[in-house]
Amino acid sequence: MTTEQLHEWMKETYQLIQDNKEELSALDQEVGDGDHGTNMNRGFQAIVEELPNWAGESLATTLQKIGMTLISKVGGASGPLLGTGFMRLSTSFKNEVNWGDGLESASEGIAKRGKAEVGEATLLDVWSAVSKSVREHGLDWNRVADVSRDAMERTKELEAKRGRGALLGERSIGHLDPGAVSSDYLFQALARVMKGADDECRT
Amino acid sequence: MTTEQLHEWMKETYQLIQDNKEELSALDQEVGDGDHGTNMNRGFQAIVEELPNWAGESLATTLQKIGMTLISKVGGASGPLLGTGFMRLSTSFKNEVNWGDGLESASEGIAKRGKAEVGEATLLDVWSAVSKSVREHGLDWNRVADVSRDAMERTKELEAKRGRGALLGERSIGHLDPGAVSSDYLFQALARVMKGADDECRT
Amino acid sequence: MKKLMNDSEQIVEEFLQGFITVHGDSLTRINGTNVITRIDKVATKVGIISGGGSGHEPAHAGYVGPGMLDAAVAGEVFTSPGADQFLAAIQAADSGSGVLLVIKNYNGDVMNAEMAQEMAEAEGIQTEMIIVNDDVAVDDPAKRRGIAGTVLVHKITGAAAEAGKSLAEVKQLGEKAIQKMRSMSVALSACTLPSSSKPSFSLATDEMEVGIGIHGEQGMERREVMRSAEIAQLLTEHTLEELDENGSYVALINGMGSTPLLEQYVFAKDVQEQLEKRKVTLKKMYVGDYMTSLDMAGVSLTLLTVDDELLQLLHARAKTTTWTEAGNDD
Amino acid sequence: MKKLMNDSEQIVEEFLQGFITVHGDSLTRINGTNVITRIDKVATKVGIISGGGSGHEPAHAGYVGPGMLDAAVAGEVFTSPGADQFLAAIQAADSGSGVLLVIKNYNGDVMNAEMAQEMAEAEGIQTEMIIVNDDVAVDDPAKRRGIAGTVLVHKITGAAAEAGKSLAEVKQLGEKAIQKMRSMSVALSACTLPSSSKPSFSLATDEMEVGIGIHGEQGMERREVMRSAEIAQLLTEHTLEELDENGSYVALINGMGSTPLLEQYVFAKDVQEQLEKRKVTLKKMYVGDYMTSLDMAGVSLTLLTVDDELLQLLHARAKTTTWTEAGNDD
Ligand SMILES: Nc1ncnc2c1ncn2[C@@H]1O[C@H](COP(=O)(O)OP(=O)(O)O)[C@@H](O)[C@H]1O
Ligand SMILES: Nc1ncnc2c1ncn2[C@@H]1O[C@H](COP(=O)(O)OP(=O)(O)O)[C@@H](O)[C@H]1O
Ligand SMILES: [Mg+2]
Ligand SMILES: [Mg+2]
Ligand SMILES: [Mg+2]
Ligand SMILES: [Mg+2]
Repeated sequence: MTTEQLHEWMKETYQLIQDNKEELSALDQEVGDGDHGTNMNRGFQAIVEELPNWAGESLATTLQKIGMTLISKVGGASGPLLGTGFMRLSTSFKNEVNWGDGLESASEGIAKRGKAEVGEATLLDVWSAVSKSVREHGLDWNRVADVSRDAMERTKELEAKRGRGALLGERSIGHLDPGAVSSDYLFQALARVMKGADDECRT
Repeated sequence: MTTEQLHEWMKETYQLIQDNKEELSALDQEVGDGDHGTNMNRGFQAIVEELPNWAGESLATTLQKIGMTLISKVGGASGPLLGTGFMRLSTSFKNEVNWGDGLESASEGIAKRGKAEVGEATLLDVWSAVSKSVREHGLDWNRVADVSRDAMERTKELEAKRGRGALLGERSIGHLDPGAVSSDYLFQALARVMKGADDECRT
Repeated sequence: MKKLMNDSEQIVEEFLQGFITVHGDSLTRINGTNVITRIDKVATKVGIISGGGSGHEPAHAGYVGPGMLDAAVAGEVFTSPGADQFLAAIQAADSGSGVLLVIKNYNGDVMNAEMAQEMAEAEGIQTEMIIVNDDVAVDDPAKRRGIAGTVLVHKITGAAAEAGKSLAEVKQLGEKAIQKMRSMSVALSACTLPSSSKPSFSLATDEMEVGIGIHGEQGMERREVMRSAEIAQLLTEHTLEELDENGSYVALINGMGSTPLLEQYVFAKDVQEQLEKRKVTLKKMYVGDYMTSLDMAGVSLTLLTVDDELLQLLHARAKTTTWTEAGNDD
Repeated sequence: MKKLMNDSEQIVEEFLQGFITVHGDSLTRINGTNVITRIDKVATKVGIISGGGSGHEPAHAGYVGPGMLDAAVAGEVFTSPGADQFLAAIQAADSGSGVLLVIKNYNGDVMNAEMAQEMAEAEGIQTEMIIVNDDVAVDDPAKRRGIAGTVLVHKITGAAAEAGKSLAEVKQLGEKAIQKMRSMSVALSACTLPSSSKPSFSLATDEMEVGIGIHGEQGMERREVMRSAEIAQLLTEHTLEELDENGSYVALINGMGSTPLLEQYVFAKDVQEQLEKRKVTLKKMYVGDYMTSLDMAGVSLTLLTVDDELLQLLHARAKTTTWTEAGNDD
């Protein structure tokens, strides 16, 4: 991934979040406190606004700045979790861009920060599924998009065990996890950007 | 008037107020703060409950206790005004029951306490009209009832100059004054009780 | 609007019982009345009393204590207490130096307080009354209502009495404050009386009422809801109009009941900016629910022109359940 | 619900500006952050900080001052502040004796505070954290939310720190209070987020929600609205269940935002009667809006088992914009 692609990734993600802000908050109103869309929008807006200032920075430094911005601007539960994910990517990509290692480290960081496990109907489910898929099947961006979507959709059938949704117990079943939905946007955007790059290379 | 008739007067008045409590408050909501029905009901309920304890008392003492109860229990603006009216009746009836003198003194007391004049769309309009009619035409209870009703109805066309209605200025025109309506109940009840007595005497 | 209560007719009675349950260490209720008074009555000082209808809590019981009121009377909701209640408060507050009645300008309050004064004079208790009419939403000063500014008058007269001033002096200070003080309110939503299930008036979702009274009495105009900064401009203009342009001010921002503190402080910032724009010196700002209208949403602004004398009285030591001030010796 | 504001996205920023406009004589905002801290930093004492999402005012900024918090962080409405904000508060509160973080048990608050702790440790600042989870509406103690009882923990740890106790001792006292404290709430109406025009949930006119969270999170059950005395019984039963039956108690009755004081004191009386019926000793009751949920109508009850040590800390001197206590030397 080039820093240009990273910038693209952030812009595409912001676009998806902006377009679906109300829906994310509505989902969060069902299982949480109704601010997830606002939180994510605030965070990615700040990132996209900062991008020009980060123009000359390395990939690792940019990822680190993205992580810090998410921690600082998103707040709530999703801020420290996504922030940790990007900080871990940054550390991992310092020497070499290896998505398998980077996503695994990010997922582990999120799990540790959230004291969460896979299957608890959180954004971790999406990160972890993508990480596993890349580890097992390599960088197939179409597969990444599918795997991400599947993991996101599966949170509907699961009982939430972390975050505010956990307070609902079984009543959380039947609701998509808002954090899983926004993380899916992140990977849909990543897949699109990286696929575009692949296509360009192929031509 | 006998003390029995006075007791009857109070009970009939309470009945009218109780039946029209919501309406009195609704009228007060239009020009004031919406509590006139509750206030009057609280006061006359207390009087009717006390009546048995006042059984042996003279007319003047009973009127005085009624006045004190109104002052204490009705509160608001109508309490001290009606209380003053009954205190004045009490003083006036100490030696002789002269309705002309009594009602005049009561009206004057109300005007003084309220710093009010006739025609300002308050309960004084009703008291004063009745007082004048008795002075001019003697104890014709049918006339008392008519005069009271007319005075009450006229408050609809007048601009309120005292009480909360005065805050509305011209906007108070078109609304009955709640205090005038409840004082009309008082005189309708009085006329009915006294007419009944007259009829009994005639048979 | 649902209410946390048992019986609308007993709500004031139960409030008073609760109030004494909670604050019985320093306050007491005079038997058979709705009067709250201090346990530690001061031997010789002018007594200060206030009161009126309930539904404005913490007014008035919340201001009883050293440095403010000696007694407060609670009427039924939005209904002036009877003269006998005011009399009981006067008796409780009197220690031989006379009693000042701080009364808001409503016909009922004034009449009942006047009757109580007459009864007290008959008992040989010296009394004086000052009538607060700070609400500039009403044009005619004689008809102007007393609203949140009343609390500043409690503080000023209470401090003056505590400092040992005479009845005449305390009265004069209270009148000075009243003359130099103006208030005005807006409502964003109506209040609901405990005895009723409907709101006392109705505002459309995009409407507000400018110049509302603390009992939901109609205001100056009903108009499209404005932003906080615009409301601050409107209220600042109206309240400043009759006050000294070059004076120093104290501002009291009063929540009407269900306006969150979060919003009240936003409004405080907007008021400060308005005053700054007009080059007015702001000495002190108070923000909070000082005189409410049950669950009404809205806010009032009170501006008081202060000199060193008034400022010192405002800052003087006070210890009530709502307003505490460490004083200058702290 | 109409809001007194200018821009929902700027409401916390403007609140903080207003807060400092009003209380700038004793409090200050750390540049570039949402941290409110004391101007007169104490040279050596354990620092106490708290914070979380906004919309709970006067929590948390209202509790900053001598005898309570050294700094408070304000997140966006109902959203935990980021770790960098908590770090700034820790830095502001540290005077070399370490800093205690009083955190309510929400995933976001805990995670951000933990990250801040890690950052602070890297800077050589010693920190400890206590997690308040007083809400018995949730069965699993690990998932229990922190609600109004948190304010009592501010008071107790704040007083202990002021008295010169070590970080370990202050932490231990805070944990003792948390162990001995339970709370529960009811909502009569929902709150509306500034960014939204609809209420966060909806209750029919005859419904109430038992066990509501301070962000409008679903409670235990939705049922027909009850009288104050019945609600008092329900909440007393639930909160007492896990506490010492023969203990002495302090009760905190907390208005959720738009419940008038008039009603809160009625409820206080009803709670007192419930405790009396159970022969429980009530040492002290606090009533008021301590930790709100924007404009939600409702109330929470907190019961804390106290011994002489905790009671003395509760009564110790404090001077914040919301909670002042003259202390024992007054
Ligand atoms: N402990 C946790 N571990 C993993 N993910 C979590 C955890 N707590 C919350 N989340 C995720 O965060 C999302 C909620 O984020 P957000 O609404 O922004 O924060 P908050 O819950 O503080 O309001 C949830 O949908 C869930 O995916
Ligand atoms: N100054 C006054 N003089 C004469 N009547 C008055 C005066 N003020 C009020 N009233 C009467 O009192 C009535 C209102 O009584 P009520 O609603 O019980 O008291 P309040 O206005 O204090 O709520 C008015 O309708 C009017 O008739
Ligand atoms: Mg959320
Ligand atoms: Mg009325
Ligand atoms: Mg009234
Ligand atoms: Mg949140």
